[in-house]
Amino acid sequence: MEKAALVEAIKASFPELTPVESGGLPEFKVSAEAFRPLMERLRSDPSFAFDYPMDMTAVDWPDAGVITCVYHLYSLTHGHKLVVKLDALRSAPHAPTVADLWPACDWFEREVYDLFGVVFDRHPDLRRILLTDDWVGFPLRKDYRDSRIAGKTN
Amino acid sequence: MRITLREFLSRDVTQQYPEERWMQAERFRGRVDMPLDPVTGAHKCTLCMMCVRACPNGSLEIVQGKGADGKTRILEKYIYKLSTCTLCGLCVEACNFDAIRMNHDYETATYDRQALTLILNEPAGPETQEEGER
Amino acid sequence: MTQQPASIGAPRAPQSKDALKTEEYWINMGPQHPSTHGVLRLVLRLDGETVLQAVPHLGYIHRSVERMCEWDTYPQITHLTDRLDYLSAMITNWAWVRAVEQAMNLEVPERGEVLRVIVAELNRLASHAMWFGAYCMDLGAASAFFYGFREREMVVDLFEALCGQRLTYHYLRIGGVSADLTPDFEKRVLEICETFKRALDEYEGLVTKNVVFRQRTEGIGILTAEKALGYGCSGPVLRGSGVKHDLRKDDPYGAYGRYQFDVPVGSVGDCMDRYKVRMEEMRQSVRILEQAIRALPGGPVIADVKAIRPPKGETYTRVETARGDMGVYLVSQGAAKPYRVKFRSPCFSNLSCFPEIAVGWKVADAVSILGSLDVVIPDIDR
Amino acid sequence: MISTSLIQEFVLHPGAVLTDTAGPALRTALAGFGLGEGSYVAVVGALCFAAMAGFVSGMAMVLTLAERKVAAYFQNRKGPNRVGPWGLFQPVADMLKLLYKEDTIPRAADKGMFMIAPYICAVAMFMVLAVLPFDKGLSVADPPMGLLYVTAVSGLGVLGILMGGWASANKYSLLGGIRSAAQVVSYELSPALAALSVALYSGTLSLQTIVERQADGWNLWKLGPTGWLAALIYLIAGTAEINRAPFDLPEAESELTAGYHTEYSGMRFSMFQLAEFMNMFIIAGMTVTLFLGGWQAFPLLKFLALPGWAWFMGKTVAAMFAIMWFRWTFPRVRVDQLMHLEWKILLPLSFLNLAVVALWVAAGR
Repeated sequence: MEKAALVEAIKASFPELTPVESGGLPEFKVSAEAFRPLMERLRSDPSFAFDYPMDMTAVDWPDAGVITCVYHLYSLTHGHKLVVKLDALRSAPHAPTVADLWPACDWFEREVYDLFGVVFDRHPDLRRILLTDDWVGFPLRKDYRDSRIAGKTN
Repeated sequence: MRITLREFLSRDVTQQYPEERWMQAERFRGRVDMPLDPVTGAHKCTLCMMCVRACPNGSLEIVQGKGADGKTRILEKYIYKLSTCTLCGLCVEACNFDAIRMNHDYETATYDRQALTLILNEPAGPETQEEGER
Repeated sequence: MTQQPASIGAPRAPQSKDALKTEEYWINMGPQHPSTHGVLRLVLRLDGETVLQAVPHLGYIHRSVERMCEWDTYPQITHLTDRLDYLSAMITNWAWVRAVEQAMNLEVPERGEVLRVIVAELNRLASHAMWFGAYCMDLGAASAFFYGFREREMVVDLFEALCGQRLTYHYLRIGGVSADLTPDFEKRVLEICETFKRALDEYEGLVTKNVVFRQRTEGIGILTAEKALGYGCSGPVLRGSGVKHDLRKDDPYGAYGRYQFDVPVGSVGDCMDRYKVRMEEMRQSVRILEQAIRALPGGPVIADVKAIRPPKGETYTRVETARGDMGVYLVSQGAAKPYRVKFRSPCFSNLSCFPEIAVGWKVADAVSILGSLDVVIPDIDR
Repeated sequence: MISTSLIQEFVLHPGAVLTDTAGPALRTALAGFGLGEGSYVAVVGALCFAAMAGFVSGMAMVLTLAERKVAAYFQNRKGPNRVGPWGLFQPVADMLKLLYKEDTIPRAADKGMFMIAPYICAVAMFMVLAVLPFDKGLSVADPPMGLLYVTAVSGLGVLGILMGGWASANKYSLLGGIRSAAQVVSYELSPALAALSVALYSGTLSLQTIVERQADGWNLWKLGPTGWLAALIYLIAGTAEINRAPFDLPEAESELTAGYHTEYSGMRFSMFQLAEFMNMFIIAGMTVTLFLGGWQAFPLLKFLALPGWAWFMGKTVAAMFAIMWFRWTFPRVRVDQLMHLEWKILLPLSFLNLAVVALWVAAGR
């Protein structure tokens, strides 16, 4: 259904959520407590039917001291997309897992853990997926420095 | 079975490499190379550094020197590191003076790494092909 | 070998008391293995020949392209995307270029859009021809590999004439394409279409109707529609399981709206369905190419855009590559370089369903299933 | 004493010349030295082994080149053409390479078995080759129960493969070895039964007499449809017995890298290759002997008056081309499908075929 209708429908069942005003896809920033119930609702409720996890990644905001986990969801039946964002403190980044709702997120979350260091609670098999198990540091964080990278570092 | 027999009898499509050479297409992007301007006989590079900025892999470097009259800047060395170049062609696009181009040289393997760092602006330049036989 | 935690895996069949005492053992399929199409390491727990558990290890070719994007300016990143899914480099270029155009809502001239469609479909043909060869080689029919490559060679030669490279094309630019068509381009494309039609019939006869091939693919590695969606599979893998989802139709972009083509869909979701979907897709690509070549609009091929500096904000765009939908999540702070870029790789999710659907099958089937998923490893590791 | 007519006679009927003139001449020469019958047998044995070794190495070199050339033309490419004209010296180059290449033995390998394995394969192959009737009387030995001997000995080859697979201490080789054990053992049955139906029809087990009995027409036609079925079963099961595609599971490139001979290199690897190529020659030779009239001439082309062994070699080359043709057309079968094909399809068929032939023979043709 249309972006505005979707935003209204979600706000109806989750009044405390405030949609983020941006030109692109409908977006919600969610607190850690409200995250799981929202995701379960989005997954199971036939009016939303977000059955296809398009993408799940993270963005590091060092000056805001936070790592934002970004979930892009898509519903094949209705054809609408939704962005859900969850902030995790940079000092000890934690986020609830959704691997049980969408098996694809199992590997997405492992990649975010591997490159950003966000620990996903109750994740079935949280291990590094791309780097070697004994790798030190999280490369995609803005403050990651590695002497071996020749030339450019910023 | 019938089909493989038909293939067995049809002519083969392979090319005997060292003897039969593949004629590259006109726009083939081989190694970056700085030809001599047929009119003036010199290089067309004006040290505007556009190509150095456009290169995503930092494989271009320009060493500037003093001209005969001590003031004008002239091109001392146009260093091209083929080892880090990904042949993307952005430098040639960025150059407004058509000073560099990508020639048809694809056999650029060498035995030592130093030979991959080429100085493009020597008059002869490393076996640059003449303007005609591009 | 560290004991692998069994996230997904079947326990061994219960041993009856007087049965032959057998042990299970771990076997390393990769990173150097003829049928992993690259540096993918699959650790298999076998009981005899049956796979009880598969644990993929990725990252052998991880170059952190996403970090490199934070160092380069927007135009410079386009050539990086060639190296992601190198078999459909044109389409991965398009994914990146489309993201930046959407961020700057830049208008691409009509001829540029049509050229992109033509080049993307040609690339899909070449990629599926390569996959066909590799899949037959995985199953043992080595000569079909050469037939697949013979067809692919025609498309690659055409790309060389068009943009100068045979694999890492870097042909698309932000705002359009880098060069207009060569004079004999249309003739060669029609030639390719004819050859592919004849070649596809030949492949059908040689492989599809072959009893041994059907035995090795039918009913093997069943991926149900619900599981495929859950694992985020896309492209021929998802369509093989019966889900009619093709971005060129469901999330239309570029000039695809002008052309009639249908989306082949499998039924059961086994290797044969995925095989048939890809073969049918080749035919559809030929159909699109014929329609596109006959109605080539004139005009410029690239919008003249001076400073490429998307405003502050973020976009998420998707494109249908030969292996599935490739998404680009672009976060920009208004600078000349992007703040954060995430490439959603189709092969990453297509492979994530492998540990579940490979359980219970023989080693030879694991090879067949992996081949039918058609994964490209640099696209997984990025 | 060696007149040109003798040589010309030797070319035309080598078998007869050997038994009538050369044999007695050798016996008298030995008697001259006071050596009895025992030494005569020893000398003949040595000579035969030398002849066979020469033939085998020559044939192996030709076959390696032929296999690669035929494979290449099936795949629209040229095959080896760099070493010598049309790649003729390629086998020599391969041989030299294999001779000079270092014979690596994996550290964890079971040394004894690792070293013996390839030679067992080669020995098995030599033993079967001894019985093949190249021409009338031209086979090293012609035991009265030749067919039984062939079926029994060809099972020996699998020992070498199994030992090779087990000894190289590599999981993939082990898998390859075990697979080949299951495959060769189970694919002994149907070719034996198919050959039995031929033996039943021609009334003897000795290969030479089987071929002689086909003078008035090949078994393929004389046996009618059962002949066709038996020939087909023999060829299919034979290809499986020598681990060649589409049943090449023991050395499946795309699954087990190179199966049982992954860890082998140098001389030992060439032994395995030698055994594999000669096995192909043997299966082709046996099919020709049993069904296509061995060294009998084509009934229609009798006027060509070619020597017997030329007919035999010609037909065997054709049969080998068919075996190679299988390889480059069909994908590989899976292990359980392989077993299913043998036990549930080929075996019942060959039993049925045998029964029909038995009834037909009993009813007196």
